[in-house]
Amino acid sequence: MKKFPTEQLKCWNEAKNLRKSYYENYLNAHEKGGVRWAGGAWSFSSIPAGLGEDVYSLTGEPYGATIAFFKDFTAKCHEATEAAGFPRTLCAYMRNYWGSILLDKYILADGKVIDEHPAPDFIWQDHICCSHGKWYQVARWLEEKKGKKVPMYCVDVSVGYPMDKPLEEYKINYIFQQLNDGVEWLEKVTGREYDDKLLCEAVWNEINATRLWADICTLNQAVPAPLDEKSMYSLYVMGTLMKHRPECVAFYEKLKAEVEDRVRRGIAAVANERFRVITDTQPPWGFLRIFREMEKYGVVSLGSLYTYGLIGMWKYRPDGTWATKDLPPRKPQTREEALRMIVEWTVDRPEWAHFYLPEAKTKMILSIVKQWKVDAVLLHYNRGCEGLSVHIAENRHGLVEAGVPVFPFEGNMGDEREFDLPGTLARLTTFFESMGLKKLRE
Amino acid sequence: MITAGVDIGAKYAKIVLLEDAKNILANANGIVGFDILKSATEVFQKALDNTSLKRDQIVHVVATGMGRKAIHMKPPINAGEIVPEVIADAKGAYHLIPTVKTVIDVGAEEGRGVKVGENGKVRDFVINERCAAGAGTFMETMARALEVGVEDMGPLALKSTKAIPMNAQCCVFAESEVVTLIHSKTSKEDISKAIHDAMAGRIASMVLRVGVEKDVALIGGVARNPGFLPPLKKELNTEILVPEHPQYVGALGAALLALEMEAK
Amino acid sequence: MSEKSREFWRWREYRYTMPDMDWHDTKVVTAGVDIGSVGSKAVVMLDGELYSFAAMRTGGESEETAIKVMNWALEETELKTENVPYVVGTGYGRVNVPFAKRTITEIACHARGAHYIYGPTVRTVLDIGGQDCKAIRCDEKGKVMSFLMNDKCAAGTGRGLEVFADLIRVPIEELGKTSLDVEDEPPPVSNTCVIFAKAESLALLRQGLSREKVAAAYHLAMVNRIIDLLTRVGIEKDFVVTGGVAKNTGIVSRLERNLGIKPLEPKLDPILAGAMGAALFAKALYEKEIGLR
Amino acid sequence: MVEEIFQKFRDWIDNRHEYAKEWKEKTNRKIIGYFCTYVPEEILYAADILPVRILGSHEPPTVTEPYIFAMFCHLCRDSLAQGLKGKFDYLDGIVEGQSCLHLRQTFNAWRLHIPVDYAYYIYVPHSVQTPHATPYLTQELAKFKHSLEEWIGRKVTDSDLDRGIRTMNRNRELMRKIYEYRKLDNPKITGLEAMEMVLSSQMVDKEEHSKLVEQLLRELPNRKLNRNPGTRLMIIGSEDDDRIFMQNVENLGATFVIDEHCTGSRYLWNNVSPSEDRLGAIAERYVDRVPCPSKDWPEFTRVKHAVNLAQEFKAQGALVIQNKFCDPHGIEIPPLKEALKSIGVPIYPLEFDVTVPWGQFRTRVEAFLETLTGLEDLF
Ligand SMILES: Nc1ncnc2c1ncn2[C@@H]1O[C@H](COP(=O)(O)OP(=O)(O)O)[C@@H](O)[C@H]1O
Ligand SMILES: Nc1ncnc2c1ncn2[C@@H]1O[C@H](COP(=O)(O)OP(=O)(O)O)[C@@H](O)[C@H]1O
Ligand code: SF4
Ligand code: SF4
Ligand code: SF4
Repeated sequence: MKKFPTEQLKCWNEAKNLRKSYYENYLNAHEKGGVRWAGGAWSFSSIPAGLGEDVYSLTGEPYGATIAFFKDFTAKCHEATEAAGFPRTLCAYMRNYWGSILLDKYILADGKVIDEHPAPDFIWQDHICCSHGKWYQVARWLEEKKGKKVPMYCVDVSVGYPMDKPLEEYKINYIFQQLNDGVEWLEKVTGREYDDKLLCEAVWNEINATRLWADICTLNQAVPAPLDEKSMYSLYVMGTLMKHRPECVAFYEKLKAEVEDRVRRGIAAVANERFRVITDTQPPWGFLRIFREMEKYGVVSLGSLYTYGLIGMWKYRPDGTWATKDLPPRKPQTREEALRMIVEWTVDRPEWAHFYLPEAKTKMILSIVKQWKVDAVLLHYNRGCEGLSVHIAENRHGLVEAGVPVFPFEGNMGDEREFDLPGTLARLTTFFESMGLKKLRE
Repeated sequence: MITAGVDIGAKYAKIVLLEDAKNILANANGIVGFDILKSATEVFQKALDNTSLKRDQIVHVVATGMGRKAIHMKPPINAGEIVPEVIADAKGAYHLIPTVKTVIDVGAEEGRGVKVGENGKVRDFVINERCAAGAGTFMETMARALEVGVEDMGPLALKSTKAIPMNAQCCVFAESEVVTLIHSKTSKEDISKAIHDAMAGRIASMVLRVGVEKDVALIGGVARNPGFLPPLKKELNTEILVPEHPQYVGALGAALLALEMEAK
Repeated sequence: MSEKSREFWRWREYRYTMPDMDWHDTKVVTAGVDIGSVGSKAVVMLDGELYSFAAMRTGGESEETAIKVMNWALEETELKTENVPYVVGTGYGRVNVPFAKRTITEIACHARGAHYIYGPTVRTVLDIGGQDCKAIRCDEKGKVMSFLMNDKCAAGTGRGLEVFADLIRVPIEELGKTSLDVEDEPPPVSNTCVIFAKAESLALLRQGLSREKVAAAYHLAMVNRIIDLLTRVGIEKDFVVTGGVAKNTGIVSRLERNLGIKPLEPKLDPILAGAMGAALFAKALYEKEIGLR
Repeated sequence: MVEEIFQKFRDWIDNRHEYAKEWKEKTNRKIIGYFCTYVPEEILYAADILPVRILGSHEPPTVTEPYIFAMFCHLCRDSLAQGLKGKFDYLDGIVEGQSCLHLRQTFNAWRLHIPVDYAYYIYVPHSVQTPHATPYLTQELAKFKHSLEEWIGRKVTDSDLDRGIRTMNRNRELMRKIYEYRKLDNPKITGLEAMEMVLSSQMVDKEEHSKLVEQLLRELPNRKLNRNPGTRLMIIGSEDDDRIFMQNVENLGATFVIDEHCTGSRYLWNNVSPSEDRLGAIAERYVDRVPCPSKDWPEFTRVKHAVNLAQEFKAQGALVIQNKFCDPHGIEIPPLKEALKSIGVPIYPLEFDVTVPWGQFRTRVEAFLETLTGLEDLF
């Protein structure tokens, strides 16, 4: 059996540290006179950047995932939200997040739990999934019960997806106008003066960071794959936390160079690579072990439309292949230009396509299957996230029709009560065996 | 060449002794007790006794089913290989019905749907997750609530033409719904039909995930229940074939795989 | 019965009449009949004092069961059902008590019964019966303020315990004690589904875990689910447990340990709480009917 | 006569598909199915198309597994099941007005797997609390109108739109007047009857329906309902067409005096204020109407509306119907509970699925009613 050389990622620790200080910076923002805000990982984070260099955010989904990673704390969060009367079928990240407020505790990236949940100075969110706006509306309601008034602004982006032709101007305009009002709103609620130059910087950073991530994902087309999905989870997260910040751009530049080097030298993520899969939607965070189990069969997961397309920005080339989206002709110079640019950049985020058109997502997954030389797709029917699970059965359908082997499994990215590890592993290994694979070692 | 297939399910162990992919020399089954290896050995011995064969005349044994690991490389059976149920199911069903494209296997605790490809290979499959409400145990629990034997459930159901929906999704609550139905003086025939309908609905919705392509075969212990077939046909809107000894199909598949492995 | 075919889930049925009470010199005789999904209970009261009772398993026909359990409760009393002027039916089969003048839900009856058994300080009543589990908050008068019931999944109910008792071959009455016979608590079984939990327990037994350990793992999982329900309704002292499962020490003492709140000790058989509550309602309603209040 | 009218509503619901087929035969016009009450029926009426609402049938939907993962609400699964089973085979097209993801999924599955001639998704804004929503929706509606015109092959004129607006306004207004009779100490209609009136209005030609409601309005004052109203209940939730549940609860000694459902009051509460800019006026109505919780942020305006309704209609308690897996409504239960509690109206939530286990629910509902009446304060 052929074995590829492997190596630890060199920038691994830097990734860890960046993530660690992100949560600390938010916590300690006030000590240095800074501002802190909360919102989703998809919110237009470059807009609040115009308030100054000392503005720190806490994005809800990665925070919810961090909670999910520490099972004792998650259990307490769920208990608290259920005690408050919320149904347990709701978005698991959202329930984790509310639980943290209800318990009045804050968890850091390393699992350290701190007393008192640091309330944001304002909420800056956008809305595409049923839960986005409601998530923070309730967060705000919960804060208010604790005596903290948190103003909230939420931008509606659910105007459709530009599949074959660009969105109509009035749709872009609707989002643009909301952002434009949002700038004034930010000034009002923080009492700060808004700096358009910082905005332009942030928008440009975001565009670069999201292109870089697509470049990095593209490198995984190599055989053997230089990265596996489990590691990518720790790397793409930078984009969900601070896609608009210079640190993010710098880190992705470094990472890209390292991965290019790995490809040149034939360094593999999984030494036994002989079967390549991709997944879909967030994994059950408390059970990343499944990836280790997969390796025992020589299976490497190269990523997913989720890890590639949530942060990475892509386009179709005329020949039908999928590639990094083109850089706009020049850096924005004015507020208007910056806002329009970021709206136009964002509306075709791949991870938004499936909300509207199942065909669009199937097409993207098929592109990945082809270009990344994928043997099978593991679809996580994720009970914790209706947003990413919407239309997933249609995607399965589309893939099967295209002749791609698919393994669907049920779980929940943030509520371990809904994930059956032994059962899933048993079915997963059955799947691998039905694909003619055998376990390599115990 | 004689091979054997052993299918150790959640409830029953089934054994098929096979000669050259043609002759089934013997089959036997028995309850899986606390000690899996012991139960399996007993059933295995029963099969041997039916033929006057000895263990060492059997060239290769392949095991499948939930308890397959317990006899993997363990004497006296010494199963040389273990395979998941869906692979054995597909193989066995394909052997009996070469035109089969979809196999539905309903056992004591698991229901499975398998799409069969060329030469009896698995193309796609689905197994029920989390809730036992769509398998044989469900029927057994309901039989107990009705105070009838599980073999009587099917014949009872066939006598009824009423459609009473069962609301509860859970085995145990369904039991209480059955109790409520008894309280409201619904006949055992109608209740039994309602139970079969509910179970067929659950199995159908699971199988539909992989899609139904003709020919369709129903195997596993529950296939012996004559009351289960009509509602399943109706739900899936298709003809369904049931081989003669549906409970042994997995074991037969294992024996066939044993032969293939030897041939290589 | 041979050991092999013994049904470990069958709990003992019983009846009792207070020896030193006489119905001839009472004003009001009332009864409460609680037809649960698993257990049927009848309680006869003389002027609001517990006089006679019976508890048996619910059969296939609940009307028949209601008649049977009532007759049994009256067996040594020379009373006939016709001599009891007001009977309240409660429980899952409450509409099937043919001689009941009125039905009241088991929620109100358990709160009322708990108030009777434990006194006016009771604020949280947890009723764990055969097929559901109810957390009830009540006031000093025994009036229900709010309540929650578990749903959909039968994990965490008496019936689940019965299935389990059969599996590990320990009589249901001793199951709780067996589960406490461990040095340290194993992790709970992970499947909440009764059927799969059974399979999981079997796998644990096959791995060589002792019966006690497996019982502990099962009880713990059940207690965790009950605590989920309790936290949702909000738990306040005094806290009491009623219903048949209140007699399972493995459940009750784990509740105490994991909640940090000790349930009050019952003075009367907690499986009767619902029927007692019904008999008390019967008394009040009867007195109102005949103009006594 | 009144009873006959209610019977007619009932018949319309029970025979909705036959009605639609006959209507089509008779008029030779098109029928469009819609999923959510955010579809502006005004425009469809203007185009001489009959809009009918697609709802489920409360049979366990096994046929949807291949298309919708089972963690989505039963309405969306059950609706699709009806389509897959061919119950709506008379539809010429389907239209959805954006609300929740659940129904969007149904729309897309329908578009992909059930033959229809026309499928259109209107991106109704979610941010109905911003001033930009109305102008945006106006343009979105213009695009929809244009697409309809291409499909039917004729222009929809201003006077067509006026007619559409009139038809819808009149029907809503009439039904609102009927609702007034639910405020009485002894309401003149039961909750079930009110539900059947509104449900049927979503299934038949509004002109025909309005005629009947008008007649009902004339005769209702003389109606004497021979029943004790018992406890005055409110029912709150998303879509709810479970008539058996309504009936069962009302048989336990209670009357639903008001609802907050999109198959009830939420559907008919607001009218279009006619103006020169017809599409603008329609857009305004859909932006300003009592919102679906999926669009109701950052302020909880629907919760406030529910509180007003409870007060106006003197509800003693409220049952909250939570369709399992429905996120928008589920999220609002605690704030709703708090707000209603503050005016002395306790709530009890019940989780609904395709079918309702009445056995289990009965105990809960009865016990809830017992807590409201205090069991005549016997102790
Ligand atoms: N004649 C029959 N009628 C009804 N059910 C039957 C009959 N024979 C077997 N079964 C059911 O089939 C199930 C066992 O099927 P089997 O495929 O052997 O399961 P497993 O492999 O999981 O042990 C049991 O639940 C049993 O009740
Ligand atoms: N002596 C006992 N020891 C332990 N558990 C018992 C005992 N008697 C009954 N039980 C438990 O109580 C349950 C029945 O409780 P009960 O309150 O009668 O339920 P229900 O009213 O819902 O029918 C049984 O399922 C059993 O688990
Ligand atoms: S359901 Fe999914 S997409 Fe929606 S808010 Fe939650 S994590 Fe995000
Ligand atoms: S619902 Fe019932 S059968 Fe299903 S998981 Fe729960 S206990 Fe098991
Ligand atoms: S019940 Fe909820 S999720 Fe379902 S269609 Fe209605 S709003 Fe959407």
